[in-house]
Amino acid sequence: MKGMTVIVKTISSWVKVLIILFGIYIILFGHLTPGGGFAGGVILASSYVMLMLAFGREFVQKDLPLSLDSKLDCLGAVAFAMIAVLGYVFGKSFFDNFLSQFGRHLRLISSGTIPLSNIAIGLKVGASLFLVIFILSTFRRDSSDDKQE
Amino acid sequence: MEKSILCIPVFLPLIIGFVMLLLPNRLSSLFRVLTLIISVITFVLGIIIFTSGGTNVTWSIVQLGEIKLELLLTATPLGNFMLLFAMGFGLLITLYSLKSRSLGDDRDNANIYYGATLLTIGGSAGILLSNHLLALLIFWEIVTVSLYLLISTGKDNSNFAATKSFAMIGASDAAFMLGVFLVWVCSNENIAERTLVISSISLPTDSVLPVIAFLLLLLAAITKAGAMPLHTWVPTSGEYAPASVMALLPAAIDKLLGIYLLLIIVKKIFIIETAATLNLLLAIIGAATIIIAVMIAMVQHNLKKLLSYHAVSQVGYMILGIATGTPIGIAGGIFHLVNNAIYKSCLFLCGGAVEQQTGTADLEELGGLGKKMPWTFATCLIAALSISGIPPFNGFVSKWMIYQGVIDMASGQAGTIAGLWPVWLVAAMFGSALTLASFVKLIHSMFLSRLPSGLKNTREVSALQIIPMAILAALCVIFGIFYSQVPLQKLINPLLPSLVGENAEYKLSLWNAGLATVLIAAGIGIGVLIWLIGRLSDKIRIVPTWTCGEIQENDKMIVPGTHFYKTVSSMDGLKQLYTGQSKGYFDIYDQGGRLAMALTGFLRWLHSGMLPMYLTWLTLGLLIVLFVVCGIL
Amino acid sequence: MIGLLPAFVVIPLIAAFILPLFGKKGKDAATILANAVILLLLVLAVVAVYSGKQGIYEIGDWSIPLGINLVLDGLSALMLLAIATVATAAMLFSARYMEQYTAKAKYLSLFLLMVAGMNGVVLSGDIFNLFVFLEIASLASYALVGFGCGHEELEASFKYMVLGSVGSIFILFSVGLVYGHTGTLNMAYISQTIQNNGGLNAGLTFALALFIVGFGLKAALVPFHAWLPDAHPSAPAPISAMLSGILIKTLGVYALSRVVFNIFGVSQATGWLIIVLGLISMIIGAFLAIGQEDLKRLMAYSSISQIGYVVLGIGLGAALIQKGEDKLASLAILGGLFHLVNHAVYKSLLFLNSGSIEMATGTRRLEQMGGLAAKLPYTRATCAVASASIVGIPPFSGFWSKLILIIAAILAGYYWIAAIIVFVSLCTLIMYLKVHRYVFLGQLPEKLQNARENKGTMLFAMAFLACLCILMGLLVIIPGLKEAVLDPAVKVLTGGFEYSRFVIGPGG
Amino acid sequence: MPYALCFLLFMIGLYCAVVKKNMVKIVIGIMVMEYAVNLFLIMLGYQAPVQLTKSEKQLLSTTPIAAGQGPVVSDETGQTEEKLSVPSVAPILSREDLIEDENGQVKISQLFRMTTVDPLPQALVLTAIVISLGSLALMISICIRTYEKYGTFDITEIRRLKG
Repeated sequence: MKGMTVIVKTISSWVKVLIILFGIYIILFGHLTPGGGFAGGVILASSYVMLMLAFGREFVQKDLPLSLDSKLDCLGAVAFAMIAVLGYVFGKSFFDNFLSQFGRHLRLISSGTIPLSNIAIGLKVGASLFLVIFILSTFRRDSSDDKQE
Repeated sequence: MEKSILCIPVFLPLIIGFVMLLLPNRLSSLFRVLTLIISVITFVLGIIIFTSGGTNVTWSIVQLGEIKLELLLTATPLGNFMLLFAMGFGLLITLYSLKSRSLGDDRDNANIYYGATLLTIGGSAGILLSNHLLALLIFWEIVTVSLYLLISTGKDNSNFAATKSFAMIGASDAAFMLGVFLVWVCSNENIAERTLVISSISLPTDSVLPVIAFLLLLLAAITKAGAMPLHTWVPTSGEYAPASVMALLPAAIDKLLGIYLLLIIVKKIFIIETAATLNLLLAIIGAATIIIAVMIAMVQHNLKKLLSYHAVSQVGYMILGIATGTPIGIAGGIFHLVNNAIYKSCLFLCGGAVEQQTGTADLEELGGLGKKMPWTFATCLIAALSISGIPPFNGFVSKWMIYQGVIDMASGQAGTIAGLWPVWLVAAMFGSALTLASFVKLIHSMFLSRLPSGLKNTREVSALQIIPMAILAALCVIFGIFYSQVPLQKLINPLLPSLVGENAEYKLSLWNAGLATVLIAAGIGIGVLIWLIGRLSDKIRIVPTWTCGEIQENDKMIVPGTHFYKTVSSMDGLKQLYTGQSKGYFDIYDQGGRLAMALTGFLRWLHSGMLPMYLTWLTLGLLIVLFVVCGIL
Repeated sequence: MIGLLPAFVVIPLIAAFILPLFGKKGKDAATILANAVILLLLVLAVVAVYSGKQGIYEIGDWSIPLGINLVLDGLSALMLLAIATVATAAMLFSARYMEQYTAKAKYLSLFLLMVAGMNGVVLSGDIFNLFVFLEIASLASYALVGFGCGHEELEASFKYMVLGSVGSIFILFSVGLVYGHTGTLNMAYISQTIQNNGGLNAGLTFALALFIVGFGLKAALVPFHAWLPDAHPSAPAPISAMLSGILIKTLGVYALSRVVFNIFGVSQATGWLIIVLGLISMIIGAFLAIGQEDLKRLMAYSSISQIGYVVLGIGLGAALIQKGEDKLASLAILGGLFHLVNHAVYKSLLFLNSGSIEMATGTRRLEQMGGLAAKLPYTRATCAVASASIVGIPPFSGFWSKLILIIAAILAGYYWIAAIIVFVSLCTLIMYLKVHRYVFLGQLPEKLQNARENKGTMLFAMAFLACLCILMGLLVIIPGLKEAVLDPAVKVLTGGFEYSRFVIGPGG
Repeated sequence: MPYALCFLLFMIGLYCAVVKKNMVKIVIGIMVMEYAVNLFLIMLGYQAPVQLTKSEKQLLSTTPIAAGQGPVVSDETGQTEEKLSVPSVAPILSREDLIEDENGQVKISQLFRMTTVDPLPQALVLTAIVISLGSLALMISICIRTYEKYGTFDITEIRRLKG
């Protein structure tokens, strides 16, 4: 895939940063404003999807290799589960909000583990959604069977 | 000790046999020794139980609702008697198979063969001793499974035979199970007092449920025993299974168990006298089995298949004897059961010996083996004469008793069954005659006739295999000559009161065996004398047959005994029946299979792989569920 | 024990996401890790059953009905044990078997996801979470069915997925209806609300019907079964074992009985509906199985037939509870649940056997095999044990559960149900005779002269399950075992609304 | 009435899944069903707008999340906020259900519940969407793989497995 015209490429490479920033914002402020890990993750993924459309798959591959992407995916999930387990270790039970005494209300640092979970979810969703779209786009008729019977 | 004497013959073989099934084949010599030891032990215990009786063993296994499953081992006279023979046959067959190579590749199947043999021994001991119908059912199924395992050790098509046997007997087991529970339901009005203990059930057969229960149990009994119309597994397995297996199970123990169950249901669980139709049904089954099976047997060319059809035919006598309901008839039936087990086992062992030494069981390929295998010939001849009911051998006595039972019945009771007594008598006697006819052919084709050149090197089987055959043949003679002193007085008469009540006296009409034997021996002696005189005169000239100068191969000159019987099978009327029979038109297994396959085919056609169709089912199912759940509520 | 409840879900979940990190090089390490996780689950499950503790776990320390809770009672403990047992065997088996596929780490990961999902379904005390976990398990199973990526695998996976998704949507719809009518998602509180309102209204009845269809589809009851004979044979053998052995029971039968007994409460109509569904499944599954020429397809149809037994027992229990015959009802449910556990063990063993056969011969067609008894002695022995169990040969486990079902039917006066049970049992006998006849007995074809048994973990897995088959027959005989393992589970179902009092506590 | 529309949408989806032969259309049908159910869930939580008095507006000026904080919450003044105790039934209150305390004031939690839509269905729908996203991705990828193998999207021609 060769990608689109120069205009599209240039603009999308600028906009990319903004979108990513916006995604990160949505993730980080998930506990204060509408949004959160899932929505932010989708936005993160969409930035790379846009790049993929503009520059072609190969370019994105260089930027974010599939193996790294799937590792990020797993890491997000593991991190989320780990936060739950940490609740058991430091608090009373699984998913216990053991950090809730830190920070102040309606500030960025508040709500204990919820922002942490949001970050993990954002990572997971962003990585896996991009993975899904990327993989779906690579299917082609007559592609050789990479899995054996 | 008193109690364990009943447990050991049941559980020792079962446990060891089961473990043996799971052990690798390499230990086959260990298996032989173990099987031998255990079968000796069980036989000895069988004798002890028979002579001294035993106490009861009760072990409550589990209580499911109101139904209690408990292991009740009780030594009843009938059970003891059957146990003695079952254990005896187990021992004999073990002896025979120690040396027999006929069970296919020994290395592959030793564990299954010997393990299943032990399971059979233990299972039949359990059936004969248990006094609880559910426990009996469990042992019954164990014997069924071991039959399957034993048949499957054979070569070639034994898989088909094993499958068919298991499927048919399994079907009858299913009927048995339903019957058992129906018996429980009928056993008492009051749920708390319902029971499955055999000795405390006595059901009149005057309403629908007990009759259905009776028929279901009858189905199980006659399938195991191999009577018409559920006999078809016997010939199929007879054709493909190893001879020793056939001698052990279908010929001996399965008959024993089937007839045992029949006796129990007819004489203990149900009061059958109140329903004459059931008795008539039994008699019809008996008579039909005798005639039809022997007619089929006559035209068989396969040694083992022929023997199997005879095994079926003989069951008819036993059932007929029991159906008469007279003491002498029942005694005759039981005696015939024992006799049949003896000579039929002997015949199967002889057949197995011949097949093992020659490699074929086709009568047309055999011949002239009398000189090569004299011991086999002698034992086979005795057994064949016994089965054909030739005095002074045992088959004659028991058949004679059954004839008498039929005649007694005519004078003793009224009803259709008694009124039809000539039919039963003719069937029994005609069947006996046809048996003789087919054994003449068998003996001729195997042992007399001309020796095919391919069998020149045939040798006699080893002594270990001859011993069981010889013992069985000797028993044929002993039971025939001293019928009154040994089997009837000592074994059968004592158990009659438990079956037909105190009034169990019967008179055996005149048949002086001693005199007859002397006369027959004298006749034979004179014949031998004449033959010797002829030899002495030395004027007989023996030359080869004149063949007009043509050199005829030996094999072309053989006249097998089978040819004559081809005329029977090509008679009009019979011919169609025979072809139908050989195509399996009368085989319930085949017909059932066809029906099931048609139904399956339709269902498979419905599952056409169309996703929209599946989704439609889903939607329709949803609608139905909705209507049911919402509509009724 | 109660404090460890989330471990049943979290441990496999974490492991499932760690495994792909190993990549292709760390295949062995991944295998070992996955096996260790499953073994750990087995230990935990045994402890859960053995300790006999029951209770609820409030996640995040949020009290119900605000928070999500996990509930461990007799039924859940039994299911946990069954899941862990089958998963242990299947996992051990895959250690060797899955070498023939390339993406083993992904397979292990999906496997663990499925286990996590099933454990979650069993433990969840919240109807929506039950749905979520059910979807996790289902999605993992869709992917695993299509794992081979051949023609048939993909086709089966697609059909499975379409039907399964429709079923899931029904369940979700039903969850929505229940929430709309009761205002809570906690199963105990739903049940309480229904009791307080004095029964079901039209909306809840509609929800119940949708639940029955949705869970019935997951349980592959006729006429919602069409996906099963495609999906189960197409999956790799250990996955077939998991699907047939435990997935249809957890997602279908467990969820169905939980919903019907503990949440909505039984009624004559639902009881008989379930009985009829069970009977139809038994008969049609059995007939279809007899005609099959494909080994695994035969076994799949037999699963439908066997799940019919389980459902029949449970439906009979429901109908009898409604009639007020509690003792009989508990007998019927005991039969159903015991059959469920038994079937989990022997059907998974049979599928593992089929995997072993397929690996040795390279085919699943019955007519292309024969005489393998000599070549695969251990497979044959274990297969014989499993077949004997499924057919119901006396000392083996299957006999006892069928016996209990028959006795329950007889005692309840439904002789025709007993007759059908016996008849289907006979059909089962015939289909497994067919398997043995074509696979193990008879002539060895030329092509298969070099067939070799696979030793090692595969053999060990099969032997493990075969031993269980034999030992489980003792479960009813040896006093004390039944009381410890099966009776608590039965009590949960016969207790009906006791569940809500148990979860909410005496004060609620 | 909206529920009926929702049901209609569900039926359209079911019809599409049952009748259409193209695999992709079947997937679309299933997704339509899925969204019909999601719509239904969202509508469950719908709350008609309520007119509030000024004092009530004041009371609700804090963010909903702060008001609905969990068990251990302390606000800036260090006082413990009242716990939001939700009864098991009917989370949404109407004005008739309000209980005033001795000062003639309604509690904040009651007000909150009166003025906001039920948030739980939204959480459910979010979860359901995530799940349907996963199953959609899997379904589509299997569709594509199947197309690679069979060369067709017609489900009636993809029937190697039958009988």
